[in-house]
Amino acid sequence: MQITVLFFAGLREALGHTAIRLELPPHVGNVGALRDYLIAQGPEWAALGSARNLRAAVNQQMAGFDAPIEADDEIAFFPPVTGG
Amino acid sequence: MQITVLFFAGLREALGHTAIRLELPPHVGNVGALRDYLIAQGPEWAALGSARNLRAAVNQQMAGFDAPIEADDEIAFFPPVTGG
Amino acid sequence: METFSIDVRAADFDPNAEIEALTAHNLQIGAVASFVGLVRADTQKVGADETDSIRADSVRGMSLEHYPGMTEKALTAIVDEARQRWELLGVRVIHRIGPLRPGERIVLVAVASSHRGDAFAACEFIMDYLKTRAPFWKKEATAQGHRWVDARETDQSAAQRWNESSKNSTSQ
Amino acid sequence: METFSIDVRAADFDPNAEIEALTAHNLQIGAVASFVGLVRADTQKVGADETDSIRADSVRGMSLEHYPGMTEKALTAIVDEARQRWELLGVRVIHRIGPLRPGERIVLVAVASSHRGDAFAACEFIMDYLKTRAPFWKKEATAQGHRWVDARETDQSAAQRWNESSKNSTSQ
Repeated sequence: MQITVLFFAGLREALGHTAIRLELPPHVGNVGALRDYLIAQGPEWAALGSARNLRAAVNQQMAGFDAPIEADDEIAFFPPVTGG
Repeated sequence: MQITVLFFAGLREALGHTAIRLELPPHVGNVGALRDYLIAQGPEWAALGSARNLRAAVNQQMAGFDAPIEADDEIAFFPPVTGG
Repeated sequence: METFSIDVRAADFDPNAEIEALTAHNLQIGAVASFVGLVRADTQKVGADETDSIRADSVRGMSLEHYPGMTEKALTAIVDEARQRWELLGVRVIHRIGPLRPGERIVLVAVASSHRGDAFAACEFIMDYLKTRAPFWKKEATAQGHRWVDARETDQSAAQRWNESSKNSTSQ
Repeated sequence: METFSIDVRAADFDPNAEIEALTAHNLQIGAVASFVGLVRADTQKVGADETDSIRADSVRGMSLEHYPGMTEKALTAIVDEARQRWELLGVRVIHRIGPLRPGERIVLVAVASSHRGDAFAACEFIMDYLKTRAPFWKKEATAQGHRWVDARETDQSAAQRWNESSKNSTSQ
């Protein structure tokens, strides 16, 4: 299935990507598995593994790593927020 | 000794006095005794006795009825405050 | 420059101008918590419905009496106590006296600090203490005549909790 | 009229105008609590002395990144939760994005209510949740270059306490 993955702030800079469109293998069923899948794609994804307190959102809602992923979902990874 | 006594808000209106200058007998040594002394002066002071939650200040500081009174003190009686 | 000042006056105030004066030239300030109290027309509706109709005895105006001299001492003491409890970079308190119409501003408390926790706590503390310790009295004008506003028990308990929790609420 | 609105934008805001729009034509409003967050130049002094000299790596500017779409959803959800917890008559939240200089305003939270207890609690709640749930990220510019601001543990604990105390803090 196709999904969109977004990256923000320091993680975005470290990866060099703002957004990617991805064809996801069937076994990648949740946010944590997506992170592991990306890290396994090569050293250019290492920042996803080394990020302290990595946070995620599914369809623009804060989500845990056990949150399921469905086709056409918009997944985002980012550091803890620092607004206000 | 001479003291000044001030009245505020509803109590001021009920008594018809804003301030009085008073020669205090020696046995009237604190705020509570001053209130009782005034009430004993006649029915025109009854509002001091019937006031709910009467508050007092000595020299512009909130004070309890056991606060001592000295010569030239400024004593004030008033209802609970309602500013803000 | 740190500024801590109070003002008791009949004239209205401009919250922006007061806050900007408080924060001018101090780049350590990261947080400004402020409170503005307004004259309400009424506290209760006619019925249980949600219409905006107000009671026949709704407030048409208000007059604020105070104890000149003591008022300023009391407000200054409240601000001083707030400065002892929290790390503050500026405080401005303005309280109006005299006649006021519904919708008009009564009071401003603005508190500047490096962090929002201190600013919020001090601002609410000052309001709670002002409500119970500063010698102001409100008299409302209604169609039925004038009435002195009764003190509220909730204001007493709001002030009381600062003795209980003390510094615990300063989480940052 | 009750107004509950959020705005995410680069442009500065006028706190007075926002608050007046919030309170206009609603004579039930007796309390407006507001918070303004500013860009600080620095969080630490050179030494323990009280001079105003600031560190060589003091902040010269800041840039705010956000997650368009999610930001608005997150802020709206936070305001909705505040409305469920307290009796509110209006809320205005503005958060700026893009480059900002020291001393500039970053965020406004203004809350109108009949009583100050609700206004204060909701204003602080919205700030605490915004700090931990709204997708904004700050990048500081210093003489040594740029750095992403680290999240603070104190912000997490400030947000956490609203789950513990729940409605207890609504004393009035």
